[in-house]
Amino acid sequence: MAGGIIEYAIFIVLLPMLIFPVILFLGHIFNGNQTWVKSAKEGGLVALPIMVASFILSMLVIVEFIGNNLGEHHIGTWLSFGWIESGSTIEANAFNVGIYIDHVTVMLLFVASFLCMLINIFSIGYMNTDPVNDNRNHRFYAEFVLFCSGMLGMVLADSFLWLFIFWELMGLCSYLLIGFYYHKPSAAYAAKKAFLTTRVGDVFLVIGLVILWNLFGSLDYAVVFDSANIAKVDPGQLQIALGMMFIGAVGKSAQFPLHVWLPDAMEGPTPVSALIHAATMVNAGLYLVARMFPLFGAESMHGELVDLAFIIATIGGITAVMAAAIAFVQDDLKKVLAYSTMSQLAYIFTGLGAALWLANSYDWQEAYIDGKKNYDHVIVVVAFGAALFHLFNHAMAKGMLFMASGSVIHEMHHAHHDLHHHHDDHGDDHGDDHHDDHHDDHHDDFDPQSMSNMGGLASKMPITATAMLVGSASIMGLPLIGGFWSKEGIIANAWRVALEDPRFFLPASCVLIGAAMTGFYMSRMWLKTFAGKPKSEVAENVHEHTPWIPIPLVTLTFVTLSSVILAGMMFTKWVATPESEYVFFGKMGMIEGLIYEFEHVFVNPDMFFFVLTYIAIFIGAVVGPGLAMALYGGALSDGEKAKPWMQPIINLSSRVNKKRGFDNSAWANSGLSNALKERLYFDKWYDAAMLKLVAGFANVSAAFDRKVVDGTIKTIESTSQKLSTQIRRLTTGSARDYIMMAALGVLVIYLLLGVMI
Amino acid sequence: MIDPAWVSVLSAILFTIGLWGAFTRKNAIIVLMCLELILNAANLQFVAAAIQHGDASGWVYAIFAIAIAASEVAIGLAIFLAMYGQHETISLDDVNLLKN
Amino acid sequence: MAAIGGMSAEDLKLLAPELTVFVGLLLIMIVPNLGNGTFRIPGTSIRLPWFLGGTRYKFVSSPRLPGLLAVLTMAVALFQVVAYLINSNGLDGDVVSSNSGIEIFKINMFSRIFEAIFFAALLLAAIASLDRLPIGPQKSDDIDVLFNNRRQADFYILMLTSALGMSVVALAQDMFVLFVGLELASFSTYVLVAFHKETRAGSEGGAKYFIVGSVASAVGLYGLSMLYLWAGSLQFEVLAVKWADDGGSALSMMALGFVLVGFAFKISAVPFHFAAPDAYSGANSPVAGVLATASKAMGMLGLMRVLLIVTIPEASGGSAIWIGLLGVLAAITMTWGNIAALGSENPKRMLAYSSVAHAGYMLAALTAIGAWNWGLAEDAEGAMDVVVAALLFHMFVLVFFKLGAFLVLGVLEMEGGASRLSSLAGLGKREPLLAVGMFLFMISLAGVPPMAGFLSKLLVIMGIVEVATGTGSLSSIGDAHWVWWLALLMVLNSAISMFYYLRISVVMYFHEPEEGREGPLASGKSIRVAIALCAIGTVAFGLVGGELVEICRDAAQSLR
Amino acid sequence: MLVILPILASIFLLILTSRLNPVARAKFDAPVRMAALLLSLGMFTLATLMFLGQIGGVDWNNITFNTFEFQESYVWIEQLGITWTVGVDGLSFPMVWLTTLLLPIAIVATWNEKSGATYFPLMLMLGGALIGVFVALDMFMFYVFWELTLIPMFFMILKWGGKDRKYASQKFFIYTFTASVIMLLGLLTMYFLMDTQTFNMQDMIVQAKGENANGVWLGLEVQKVLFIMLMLGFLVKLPAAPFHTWLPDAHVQAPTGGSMMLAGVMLKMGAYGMFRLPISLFPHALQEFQFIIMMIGLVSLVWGAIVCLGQTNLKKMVAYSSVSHMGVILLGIASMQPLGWAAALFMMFAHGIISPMLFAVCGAFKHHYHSMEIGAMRGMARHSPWLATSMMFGWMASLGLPLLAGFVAELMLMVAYWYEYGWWIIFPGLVLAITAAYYLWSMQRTIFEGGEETQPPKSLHGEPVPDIDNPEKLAMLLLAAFTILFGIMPWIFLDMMDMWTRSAMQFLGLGGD
Repeated sequence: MAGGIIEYAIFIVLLPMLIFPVILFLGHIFNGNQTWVKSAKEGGLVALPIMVASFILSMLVIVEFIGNNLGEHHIGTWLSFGWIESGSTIEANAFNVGIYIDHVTVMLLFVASFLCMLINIFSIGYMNTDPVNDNRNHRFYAEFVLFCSGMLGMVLADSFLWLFIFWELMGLCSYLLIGFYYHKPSAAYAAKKAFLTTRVGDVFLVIGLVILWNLFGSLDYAVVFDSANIAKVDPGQLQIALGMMFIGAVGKSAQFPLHVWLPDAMEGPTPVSALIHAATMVNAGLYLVARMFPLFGAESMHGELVDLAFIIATIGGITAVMAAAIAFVQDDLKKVLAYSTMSQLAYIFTGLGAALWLANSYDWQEAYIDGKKNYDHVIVVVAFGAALFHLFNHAMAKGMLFMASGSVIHEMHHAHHDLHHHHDDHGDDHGDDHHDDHHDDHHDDFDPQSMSNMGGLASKMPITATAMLVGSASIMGLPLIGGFWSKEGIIANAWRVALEDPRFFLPASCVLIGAAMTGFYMSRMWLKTFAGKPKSEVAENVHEHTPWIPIPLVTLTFVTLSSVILAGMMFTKWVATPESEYVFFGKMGMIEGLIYEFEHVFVNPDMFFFVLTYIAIFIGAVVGPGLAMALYGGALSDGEKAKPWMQPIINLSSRVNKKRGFDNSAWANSGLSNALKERLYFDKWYDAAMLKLVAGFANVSAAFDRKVVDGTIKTIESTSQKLSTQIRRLTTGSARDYIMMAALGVLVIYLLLGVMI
Repeated sequence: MIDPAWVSVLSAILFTIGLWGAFTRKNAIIVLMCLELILNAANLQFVAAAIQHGDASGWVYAIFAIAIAASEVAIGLAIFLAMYGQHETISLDDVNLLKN
Repeated sequence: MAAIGGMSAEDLKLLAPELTVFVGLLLIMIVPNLGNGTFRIPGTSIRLPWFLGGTRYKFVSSPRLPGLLAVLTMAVALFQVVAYLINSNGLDGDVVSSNSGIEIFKINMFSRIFEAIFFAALLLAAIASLDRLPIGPQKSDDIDVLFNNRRQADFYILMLTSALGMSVVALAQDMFVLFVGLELASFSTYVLVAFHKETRAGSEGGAKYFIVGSVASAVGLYGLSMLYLWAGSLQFEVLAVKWADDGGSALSMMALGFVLVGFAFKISAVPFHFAAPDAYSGANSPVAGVLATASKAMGMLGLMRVLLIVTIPEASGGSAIWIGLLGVLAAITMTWGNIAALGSENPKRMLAYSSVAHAGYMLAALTAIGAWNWGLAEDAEGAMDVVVAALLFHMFVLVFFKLGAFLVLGVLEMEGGASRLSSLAGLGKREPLLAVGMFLFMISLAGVPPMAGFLSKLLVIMGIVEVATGTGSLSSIGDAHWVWWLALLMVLNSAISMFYYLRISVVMYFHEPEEGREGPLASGKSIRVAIALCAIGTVAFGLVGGELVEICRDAAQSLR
Repeated sequence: MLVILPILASIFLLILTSRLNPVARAKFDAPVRMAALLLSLGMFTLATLMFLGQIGGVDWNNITFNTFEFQESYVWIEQLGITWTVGVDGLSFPMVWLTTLLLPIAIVATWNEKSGATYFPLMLMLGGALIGVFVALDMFMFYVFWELTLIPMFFMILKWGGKDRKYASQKFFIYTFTASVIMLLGLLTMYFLMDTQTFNMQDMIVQAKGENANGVWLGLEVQKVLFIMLMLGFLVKLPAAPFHTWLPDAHVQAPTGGSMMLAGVMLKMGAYGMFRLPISLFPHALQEFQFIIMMIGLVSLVWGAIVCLGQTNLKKMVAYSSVSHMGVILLGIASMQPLGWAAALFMMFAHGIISPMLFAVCGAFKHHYHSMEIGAMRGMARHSPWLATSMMFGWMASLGLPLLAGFVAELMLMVAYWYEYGWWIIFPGLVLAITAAYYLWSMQRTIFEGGEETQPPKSLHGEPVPDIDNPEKLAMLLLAAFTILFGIMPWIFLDMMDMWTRSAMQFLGLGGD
């Protein structure tokens, strides 16, 4: 057991958790106090140091891990209990608590703590000028830190149980934050929907965990991942357990068919969308599936779990295409990003599915067999690494995209407010009276999130536009930027599996088509927002003003761009290799690293994969954006000029649009388009099912309970009351009748005595 | 001497008539008379049994029973009188204020 | 010592409580009539003061005097009885017999505990009636009508005669003596019920009670005559011997049936109970309370004498011949009573039906005794004692809560009637203590711990179950004696009874008082004292009923 | 001590105040309330000190089945062999502690209840009787206290209840009374079937064990019948479907303090009784009925949850959720695993902390908005943030959010349940989702929404909307704090429960091979 910094790793989780009540109560006490509002930013500045501390601590842990390979830290037993009857494999009788650190943990720990910190900074800029929630933002920060604690806890947990516990904690915070604008019915609805949908998945996750516990007698990674233990387990049961857990992941990561909550979740404040619904929480599902890797990779499970791997990949494939298609028609900036998130997560699922399939089918455990390099090993490592790398890239890029969109929305909102402010005669800006009037503004038709109100912002919001551009490029997989390094690996490996297992053609084709679709909708979004002429008065008056927002945007832009360095550091291999000898700054240098990457992804010895890879790159980077440009491209207004690195793109789009532009109204009015606008009717059907079936059934049940179950009792009561009246009617009041009854009684007595004798 | 069994039969007949009358007649006085019939049936039986068993206590019982019957009639008449005072009838069927 | 008639002075000593009652009776007759009346020696004009009649002395003309005398008498008698119960440790009683050797009275714990029940009930009723005797539901302004002490004297004389009659029943060792006592008590109660002859209800209730009751006792007497015809004696000892010899003959069975009818009326078992609700609602509340407790105990006593002494088989003889009959009667009675009480709108009638139900419980216990040596329980006689003791205990504590409930209604009667449930409305606000008392009586009647009613019902059920489980080795519950099902029926009936007992509480606490009946009730100090005594008894015997149980056990043993 | 003191005090206070006329009695409200609070706090301190080992120095985690601490025995009714025997073990002590905890909290939560001079003594009496049930080791004493709890509760519903209190209080009383008399008959029958007749539970259990060693004690048929009779009483109290309909009525009508005690502790009497009597005495019958108990539990669980979904009355919904949660206890019992039993015990405890909070919230809701309808009041988060927060917390705790007390029990149950019944686990799983559905649905319509300008409900008649007052806040905070405490550190009581269940299993010869 390693000592040192890992002893303190628990504070990464505890610090935010402990600050949660502090902010809540401080906020309650100082609500409306100017010092609190202005200087402490209603708690934002209380939360920030904590998040920074958490990040620093995380970095220390990460650095220590890379140096010394920390492993796990057992803190103690949480619950212990008796378990007399035991199956063959059950020995333990406790739930433990501890910290577990390996490559995957470290990767996600960095993502989580880094983004939490950045988004905290972003929120200070975004929330404090959020007029809707004057003096209520401490609630936001409190819930925010609690969420961070949940996320970090989930990452650091040393068992599936604690993973689940923090997972639920995140779910709660997600619920609270989506419903942050609680007074809006749509937000309330969205919050409920998010919690319920993920809850459905969670139920299965719990069942999966329970089955897993019954198989292993523990949920600790150390026990579950021990190949000696795995060898004792029945593969069929294990597959069921993992399948159940996967349903939980589907819910959390918004995959088909539990995806409906994510777009609605955009009702929350934008920092929340950025952090929870793009960068961190939705990755939890992926993380869970990635955590199953050792089980799939175990020798004793060889070939037994391929069905599950197929299911994972297929769910991913379907969602990828579906979400991308829906993203085509979305007008709301954040909704586009939401569907994009869904689609990209689906990519990762497909990648993980493929990697798990490979791990389960190949003899990959040894890196070298008889001194020769084991290519199976390399393939598996690259496949798994690609998926995780994409997770990393996507988190960074999507976090940034959301923040950028937040920036746009924020400024749009402000510009709108300013415009209207000129028309109104309200002098006081801060009074409560005004507060109420303010809401009237929101009731007008203006929607700061609608892309039809934007356009031409590239020159007005240069930082934002740049960040958006880089982020989009990363998602699309433009060469050398961000996702490029990981996406192709996913596609290639999906096809690799498809060649061996024909069922995989479905997900493999999906991700390939998805690449083109991604290119289209991301470009469409950027062009509609930043290129062309402003489509509304408001858009003309937009400009960036708070300093808090650009900081994270710039930072993340650089991180995204620096993927190439990570790729060079053989991130892919490092993150996926369970053996410890692969340390981060490997024996090979940067260039060698890149070569490694190329060697295994881009210069595939197999001709099929070689061609495939470049087709993918081509359709993703050229076909998709090209179509988007043809439809939505356009030059900026006269006199406006974007930054030099964006101007060529705008010009190009303008040219493509002029030359190749075509009318797509036939498509736009087609049934399919409408169906996509209606999100393929999933929400409608789910709502209908809930309202008609479940609610109907519940009402019938309640009525049944009242009328029949309770009614039985009441009937007994009323019947006996009636009987009572009947019986008392025999007491006629006439003494003659009484005597007659007595005489009859005498007869009865004799009858009975006679019977007795 | 008459067989005591016949006395028992007689008393049984008296008893039956008395009981029958008690719940078929409406007039309280007649019911009272029927009551006397029952009591007398008992007395007859006591006496007959005393003779049969050669035991004197039967006679004593009968005499006591006669006394009891007398006081019973006295009380009964008094109560019926009171009833008549209030209800102005001694028909048992018509006195049915209290019922159910 | 000189013997008076067949009785020695020793006997007189033994009969002290009864003699006390007798003396008290005489006193009530004489004392209120004391005055300056003179007696002229015939033929002369010399007038000798003989203190009867004439202008009555002031202190003797107090309307309270007869009541006080009666209370005093009853208290002294009760004290003597209780003292006997506490001090007596011998199980063999003392027999008072005639010169010819006929046993007349037997004084033992069994008879004494019944006397205690009678005296306690009558004492409480007497205390309750002390303040004044309501003439009827309508208030009368005529103070003379209300406080006429002659009328008071009549009332208490009747009470004391019924006490005397009841104690004769308790002591009797001869069926006929028992019957005479029964009639004495009955006649008194007939008149007591009809005491409100100025009201329609009073006279009607009295008439019905009288007519049905006397027919029943006449039938009983006819049964006695048949029994005498069969056995040649009405002595319990003789009868028991004869029964063991020739119990199954047609004559004896017929006799038994008729005799049962007589007693069944007294305990108001179905279908002989019909007059009871009418009588209860016609009589004033303390009297109704006496009917439901003392009078019922008297009937029960008769049943026990007949069924347990005469017709119980010896240990080897299996079950008594009548258990089937009694079981059916018990089941019908308790169910009928409870169901009838369910919907009753008149609290007094409701209590009457509840009293029918209690008769059913007691009959169930008796049935169990009939099965006492079923399955040759290891300690069959012990089991029998348990049930008998439970019965005694039940009847004893019943005095407190049943009578208490009637007395609460009595307080309301002073105000102008308690014949509707709504007359209880708002009692919780008007008279919190009275309402609490009523609530205690109600839940005690229903058998909720820790009230005496619970302990008594528990004992009864325990007794039944003990008998039913026999030796304690059953392979299934179906192997238990069927009286076990009576116990089940009994607990279910308790649950049903909860409905109407709670209804009273709900009315007291939930409903608004009727118009014109908002304020506190008329004071009625003495009746409140009686209610308080009842309440204390109800709670005390529930919490620490051990001593009483012990006494009841001894009494039960002395029955053997 | 803990039993008799509050009862005596309450009787004293009641008598003291009942002599006064209403006006003068009103003056006594405050002192009586204070006395009740101090007394209950004293009880809580005592229980806590007992737990901490300051009094008695007991090693709680090593109390095995059928051994008791703080055992005291006095003769009560000698002639019947009835004794006053008390003692606590790992099964009863958590419940005793819980009762002493809830009592002051309930008093605080209903600080401003009208007619306090009567109300608070009744509360004390209820608390005393409840503790009496839990500590009683004599069957007679157990039954006496069992019924005694009905009386104060009956009056609390009757006097302080809602509109239909008359019906509800009677139903409550009669329902539970009916079941308990049947139980009583079962107890008595058992009593006479024993070789050595005793009311002492401890001796009874030992005897049963001894007899069971040579075949089935009393014979299987008899055991089964007695088991049913005993269980019936406890099932109604629990309550399990289909005997549950008294609960919603009682809860909806009961005053807040009554509801808190009813849901918090009184329902647990049923579960406690099951463990203490039928299960401890008739393990063979338990094995026979294992599946049936499971089905009853499952039906309660699922049915309660579905009916919740169809409720529009906030308190009724919470009441049905209690039915649903109590089903979990039955499932735990039926799992026949020490873990499942421990889960059931912990569920009793956790629900005992959470549900009072739920009812406190409902009570505050009713108190402040004069309505119980879900949807009558929206946007609570704006004008009543405290109430909204409490509600959110309570609801979340009840739906089994991790790190709150309820989760531990549910998790343990699921583990044990899967082990015994496999895919039946779908149903409890389903219920987890349904539970979330009805809670969220109700929150959506109360805490959330309401537009930017909240419309106060019509029932307020245009008065300003108040948030909860300080005593209520205090009560909610305390409950929330304990919910978190036992969510994070369940071992505080779980260890002793676990020891109890494990040793019980061993002692009874169940489950272990």
